[in-house]
Amino acid sequence: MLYEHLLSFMIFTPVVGMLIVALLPSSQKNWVRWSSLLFTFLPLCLSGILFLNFDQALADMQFVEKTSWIPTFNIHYAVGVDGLSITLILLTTLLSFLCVIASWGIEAGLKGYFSMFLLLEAGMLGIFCAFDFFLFYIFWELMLLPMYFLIGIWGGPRKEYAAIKFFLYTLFGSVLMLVVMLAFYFYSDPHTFDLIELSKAGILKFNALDIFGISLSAEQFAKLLFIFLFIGFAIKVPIFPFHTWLPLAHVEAPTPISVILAGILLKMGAYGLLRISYPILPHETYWFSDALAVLGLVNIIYGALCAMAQITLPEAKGGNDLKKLIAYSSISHMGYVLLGMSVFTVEGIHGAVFQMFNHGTTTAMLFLLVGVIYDRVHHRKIDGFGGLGNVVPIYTAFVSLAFFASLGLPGLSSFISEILVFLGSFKVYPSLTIVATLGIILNAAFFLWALQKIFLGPLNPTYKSLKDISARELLTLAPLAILVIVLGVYPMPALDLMKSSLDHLLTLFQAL
Amino acid sequence: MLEKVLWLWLTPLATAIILLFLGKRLPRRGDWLAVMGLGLSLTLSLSFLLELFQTHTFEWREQMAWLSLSGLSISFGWLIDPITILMLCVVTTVSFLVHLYSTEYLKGDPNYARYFAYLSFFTFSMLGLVLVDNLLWLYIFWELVGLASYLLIGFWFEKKSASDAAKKAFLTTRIGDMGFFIGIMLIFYKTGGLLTYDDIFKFVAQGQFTGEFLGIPILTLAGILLFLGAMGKSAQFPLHVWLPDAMEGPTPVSALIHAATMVAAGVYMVTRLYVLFTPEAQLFIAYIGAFTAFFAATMALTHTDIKKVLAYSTISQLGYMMMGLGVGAYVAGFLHLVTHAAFKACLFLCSGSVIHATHTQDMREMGGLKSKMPITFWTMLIATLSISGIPFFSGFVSKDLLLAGCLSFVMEHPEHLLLALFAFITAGMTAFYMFRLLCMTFLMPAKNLKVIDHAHESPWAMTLPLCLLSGLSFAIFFTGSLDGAGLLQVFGSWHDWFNEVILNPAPLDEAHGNAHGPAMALSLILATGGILLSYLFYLKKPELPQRLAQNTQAIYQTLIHLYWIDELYQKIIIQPLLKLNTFLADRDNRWIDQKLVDGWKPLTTQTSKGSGHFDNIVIDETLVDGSAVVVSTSAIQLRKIQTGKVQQYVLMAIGAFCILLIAVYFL
Amino acid sequence: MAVGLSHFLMVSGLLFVLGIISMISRRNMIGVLLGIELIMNAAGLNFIAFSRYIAQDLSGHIFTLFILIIAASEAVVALAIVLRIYQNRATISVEAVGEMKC
Amino acid sequence: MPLPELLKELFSTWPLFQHMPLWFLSLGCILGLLFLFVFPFAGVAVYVERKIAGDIQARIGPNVVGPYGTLQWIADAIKLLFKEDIIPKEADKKLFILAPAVIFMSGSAAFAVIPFAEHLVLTNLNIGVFYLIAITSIVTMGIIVAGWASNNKWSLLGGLRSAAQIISFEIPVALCLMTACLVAGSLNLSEIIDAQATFRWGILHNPFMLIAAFIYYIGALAEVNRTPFDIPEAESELVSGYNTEYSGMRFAIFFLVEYAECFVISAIATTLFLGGWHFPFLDLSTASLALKMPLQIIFFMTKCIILILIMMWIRWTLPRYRVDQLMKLCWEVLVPFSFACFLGTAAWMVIFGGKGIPELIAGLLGFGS
Amino acid sequence: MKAYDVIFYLFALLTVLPAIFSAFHPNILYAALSLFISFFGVAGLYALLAADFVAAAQVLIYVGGILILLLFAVMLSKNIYGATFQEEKKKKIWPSLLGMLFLGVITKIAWTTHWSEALVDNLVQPTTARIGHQLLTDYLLPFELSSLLLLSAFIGAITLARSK
Repeated sequence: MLYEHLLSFMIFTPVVGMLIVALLPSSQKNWVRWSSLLFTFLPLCLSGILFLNFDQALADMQFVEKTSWIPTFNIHYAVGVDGLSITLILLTTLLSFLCVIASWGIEAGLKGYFSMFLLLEAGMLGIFCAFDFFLFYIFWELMLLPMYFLIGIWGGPRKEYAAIKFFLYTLFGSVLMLVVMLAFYFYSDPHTFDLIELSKAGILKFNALDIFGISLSAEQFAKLLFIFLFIGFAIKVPIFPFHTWLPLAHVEAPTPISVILAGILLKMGAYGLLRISYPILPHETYWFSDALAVLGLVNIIYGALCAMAQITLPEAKGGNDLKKLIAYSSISHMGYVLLGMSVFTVEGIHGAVFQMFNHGTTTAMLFLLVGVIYDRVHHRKIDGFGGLGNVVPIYTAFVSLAFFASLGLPGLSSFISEILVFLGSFKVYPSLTIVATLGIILNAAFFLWALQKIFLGPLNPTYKSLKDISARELLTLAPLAILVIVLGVYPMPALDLMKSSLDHLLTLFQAL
Repeated sequence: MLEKVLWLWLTPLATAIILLFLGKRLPRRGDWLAVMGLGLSLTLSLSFLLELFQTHTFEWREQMAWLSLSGLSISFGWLIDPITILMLCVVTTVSFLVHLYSTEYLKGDPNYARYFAYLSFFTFSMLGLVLVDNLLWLYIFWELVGLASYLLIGFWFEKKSASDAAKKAFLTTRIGDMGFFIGIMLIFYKTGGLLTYDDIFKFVAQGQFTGEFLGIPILTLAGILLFLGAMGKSAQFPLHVWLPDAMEGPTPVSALIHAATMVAAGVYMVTRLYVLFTPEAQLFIAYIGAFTAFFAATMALTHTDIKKVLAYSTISQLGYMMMGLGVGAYVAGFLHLVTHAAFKACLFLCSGSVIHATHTQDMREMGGLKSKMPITFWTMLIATLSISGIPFFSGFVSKDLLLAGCLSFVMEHPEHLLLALFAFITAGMTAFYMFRLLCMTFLMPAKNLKVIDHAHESPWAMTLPLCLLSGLSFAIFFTGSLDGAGLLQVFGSWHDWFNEVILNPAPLDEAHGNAHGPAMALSLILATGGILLSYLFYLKKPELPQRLAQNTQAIYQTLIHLYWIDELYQKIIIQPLLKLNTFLADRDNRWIDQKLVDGWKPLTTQTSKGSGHFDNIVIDETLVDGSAVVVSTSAIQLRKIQTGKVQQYVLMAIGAFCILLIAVYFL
Repeated sequence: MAVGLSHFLMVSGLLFVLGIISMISRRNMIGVLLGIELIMNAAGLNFIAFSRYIAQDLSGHIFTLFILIIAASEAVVALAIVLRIYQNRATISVEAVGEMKC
Repeated sequence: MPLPELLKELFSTWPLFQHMPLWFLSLGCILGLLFLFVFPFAGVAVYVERKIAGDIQARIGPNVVGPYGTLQWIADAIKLLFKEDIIPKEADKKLFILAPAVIFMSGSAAFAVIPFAEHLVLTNLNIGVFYLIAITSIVTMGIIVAGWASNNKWSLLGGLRSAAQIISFEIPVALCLMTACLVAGSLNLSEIIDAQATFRWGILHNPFMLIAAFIYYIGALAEVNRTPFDIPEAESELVSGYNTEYSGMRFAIFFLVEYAECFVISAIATTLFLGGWHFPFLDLSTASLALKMPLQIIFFMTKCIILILIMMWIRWTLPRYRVDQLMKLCWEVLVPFSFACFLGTAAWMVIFGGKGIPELIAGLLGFGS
Repeated sequence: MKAYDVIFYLFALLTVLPAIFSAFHPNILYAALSLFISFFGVAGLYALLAADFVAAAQVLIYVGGILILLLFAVMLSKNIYGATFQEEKKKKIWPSLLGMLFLGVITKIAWTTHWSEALVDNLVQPTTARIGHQLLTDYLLPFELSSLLLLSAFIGAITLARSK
């Protein structure tokens, strides 16, 4: 029972939790907190079971549950997990659990917050588990709604603007995705939404057609669909120039939500590309890969430069915000994912997927750490600190760890993924990769600079008696720190999980 | 064997971790732990050395799987051969002595335990760098060493200059590292996924490494790229700027990292990968090295900060080594690394001792310390003699060999005369500025009595390392004959051992032999000249330097401002970059976000406004509200029926029902 | 003329009409309720009669039972309302409670 | 076979009976039952009650008329019959007259289905139990109307109280009766008795039935307004409740119906819980009618009379409940318990396949069937 | 005229006459009490139509329950002391006319429609068990819903009637 429906249990436990939390009396704040914790801990345990029982040798979906849902349209409730998604599922459950701990201090609208949060977790898990396009789409939208409220209600000063921007952006993307979904359905024979079916050769056949008087050949139509799908996912990644919602949303969202945004939501775009565009439209993906690599490069460099500007740009011009810096660094780091994905080499794709996971852990740490300091001093101005190193040594240690992990220091997990991406992409785009390595320097530059501004140098006397990290905050950070170090030293536990599936994915492109 | 290596290697890591987490709770904050840990590593390294002496050859390797994907497997492996053993000894010896020295030097610092943790961590990384057998891991430890350097330079981070220096060090070396990394990728790509030294060497030896890029052979390109890493780490022009600033760190750190070990990593790397460097690449190395040597020496001439002078000297000496490697005299280059490690560490530690005593780094405030700090003076003198290349001291051995190599190379390729020119002038300048330092610190009459009064000799934990290191500055420990330097043959029965130590020593050809005599003579003359000149300038006629400076204001200012290189970098790299950042971020906000994305807003708002108007006027007000008006007027009439009396309703309902029934049944 | 369905229907129709008259013409709310009860009885009688004569099964019985149930609950609630109105206004005239008209 | 048909069959050879319509026979039976049984029974019961009251209160009781006062009840009846029939001036005359009639009607209608013996029943209704419940509830109507028509506030209050009480207690009583019907699997009283043949008495069927029997008895006491539930006619509070203004024959009818009702509830209890006319281990099914009927009548009446005597005993022993206590007892104790009994019995029927404890024991011991 | 017919007319009169009385008598109490008799008549008609269970239920619920409640309400909603139950006169002409019209229509329909009626005597058999069975099978949902209805009516009535 448990093993047969493991994924469903995992996806819907938070929903149950949401109902329970919603039914609790709102005056019992601790009940709400503890039950939310319980209902994020359960999926964590279930994902642990999943991890232990996952067969690394298999490339196909495992723990598959497939039942007919809307038979008229051949829609299934189909969930399963393979090497591509398992790391992200583990990341999701872990981060959700940690974020509940990090949300302990929230007082206003606690019940609503946690209900939304649990719904969000269900949506995220659903996205990573679903392999029916329709179900995927449902979860995609399901995740959107709580996120909108979480940013829009519990966010910072410009929360409404940020939330609406986030929502509209993503909705725009998902509308394009919807078009593609319908196209897949109607051009597949037999009509199906099943992603695995669709990826089989010969199922999907496009015809030439006219759209608004422009006649498209079948190939052009497929390319158009790819671009639609790409934009849908690119917004989530986010890929330049669809990235502008990100700094805003990250900055305005409350800490745990920034963590989820950066740690998991950004991965959905790349995941979607790998899950849907790659297997189903391999030719078009291959055709587009040059552009993808260039966009990856732009992301890397552009994100890093914009992040660095947060230190130089005065506050009045929208700079000087630590969270924004991290947000832009996320853009930069997602660029590595794109670069790795674009080359179809073993190293590249492993590096990309592993980078998704690593970015999840490191950026989560970063946002949590920003939250820690924000809770204490209620601002995030990079210039507003100074010399905290001796006042809050443990905090400093964690920030340093997170910063160094982000800038790709060897021995920490991001290094492995970045190096894999570079090794992979160098084979295909040597000169582009060389330019991309600039990103490493730029990353190092702004992270170290920020580190210096905040922790080094003479102590800002305002913060003479700043409290160091608390046990609860330590609890949220320590697991991530351990993951970052352990996977940095020995990455195989993570790479082994994804190996078979990614190799299988690559076979699609070997002929091209 | 593996156990031994692991003990040797991991003990510092273990002590680092223990000290980091528990340091504050251990007695004496755990410095003994670090020292003892290093002692263990030192003992083990020395045991390897002894074994090497006995067997004359040594080679041990071990590999284990680390990262394997389909078609890619990167292993982790150790390679121990004579070079490794020598490096291990250098690293552990200096590190041990520095640890010992630091127990006194850093006494009472609030972050004492953390300091030792960092130091041990550095040692661990450096040992790793030396031990590994593969390029990727070399890169990994390369970076970790950089991290340790960053942490240690910025150890006193409350000083803004220290944190600036740390950042600068990290970033500058990282620029070099990117070259290194690209080089690795190039090799990885060209060799089809090989990373282990041996595999790559084999691949190159088989001549499979082909291809050109912009007319340059790929191998050359790869060599130059790899050398870029060395340039960063070993502070070669133009990436040398970080090293003088790095003197902001505690002096023992400078001795360990920025004199003896980390900066020598570049030299080690070039030696280790010597096979990969094509003649063209070597020439590049030689030029960079020679120029750096000369260039740094000139800057050392005028500086008055005791540590900065030493730092420029280090850069200069490293340039020497690079030059040696570049001209083919890699034995000499590497030997110079070893000897330099000893005497430069000694010099730094001495300067540390002085700083510890006087609490200043400005030489102009010192003077007359000879009587106050005799041990420091004498050990420093020995080290200075050694660096100046005076016979019987270790520096003479290696430097002489280097110059000979250079000279023979120039004799063979006269078009590269510049190399020799740089090399020999630098030799003279080295002697001059080193003795200048010695004179200003110890011999000149005291200028600032306040500073001098409190000065006293340092405790044993500081002087013992000085003594040991100065002892190692004697030639005796390094003399083999190294080609009939007959004078030296009287020392030691350890004939030629150094030659054996180095992997496949290049046969000293005829030219080299021929060059040896002149080189030695020339360098001796230049060194003596330098010493005498400094004697003249600083002891005999102390007003001379002042006058000289005034007379050659342009040169003097250039030197004092270090050729305005920092300012130049600021102008041409950093400022534009920052401007670009700001511009981009601003545009990101104003153009992409507000124009490109939010720009859709007017369109949509106008459209929606239009449709809103339409909706409002045509549909809503006319159609919908119109029907509402119809309904409401009729309703006003009809509501009169609604009396609020239920019974009337029933009456009407039944009546209506009757009518309905009648209609259905009877009509 | 033998008694048949039509006779029962006539009885039921009479009951219904009387119920309607009672409902319309009474000023007392309880009187209105009495009328409603009469109407319900008429309906029940119809059901049983049809069930007996036409359907020949028990569905009519069951419907009548449900009518009884509905009548009971209606009476209970209606009387509670009446009592409450009486307590509040000291009258139970139907015409006294017309506030809900617009 | 109900009594009229039995009579017709028995006396089919008699010319008088041959052409007599069945309804005429039934009418005769009814009248016979009333005059030969109900009226005398009520009178005797009054005498017995007075005697018992005397015994309980350590006095002699009626002892003047006849030997040991045994003819007292006849004297009383004669007195009541000849007393002046007073109708209060302000009373609602029509209703004042109607009320006793209604009460009498429902009280006597209950006798229609009581099976005194196997064929000694006026009509063998399929829904006998249900009929009983329905018909006895009409008494309330009479009481209310009587209270109202008297135009006396005590009477009205008594009537209202009575109505409230009866309606309330109808629920546990009906539920307990349903419980018994559940066990027997029928609403027909004769069939219910058959189901309890010889030793399988309903009260012994399962523990819930035992409780149900007690609840029924208590509830029934309240329904007939007997002490300790005689609030509607509480003399000390309401003078005499709804019948204060009545006198003469009409008063006699109230009195009579009260005792008749006592008999009816005892008969119901006997029928549903105590095995009716059965006596343990005495199987009369094959005996001749002449032997069977007297014996069955004797068994049935004995059980009824014991129950009636218990009522009298209770009446003179226990004090009266207060109104709120009474309602509380009903809604908070009897109703939940009767529900529990109903569900418990249902569960028992499912679990033990409808077998009761006596049957189970018999099965274990290996006798009975 | 068969006994069946006689009984029918008897019960029909018993039903209709009190109903007329109830509809037109100005005294509400009399109206209620006459309704009592009318309900008995309906129960008799039910019995005549072989609906014994429903007949008993009719008596139990209407007479024993609803009517008594009505009487309660009548009594509780009048000033007990000295008030009359006489209503002010209200014109009953319109309702009566309407009623006559309606009755006419109904009569016309009842008599002119050709009912495919058939009186099957074998249906005269105990209905209780079958009703019970049907209630718990075919009509389970309405049955349960009706219990819900009763419960809510119960609670609603208590809430409404309880004095604040």
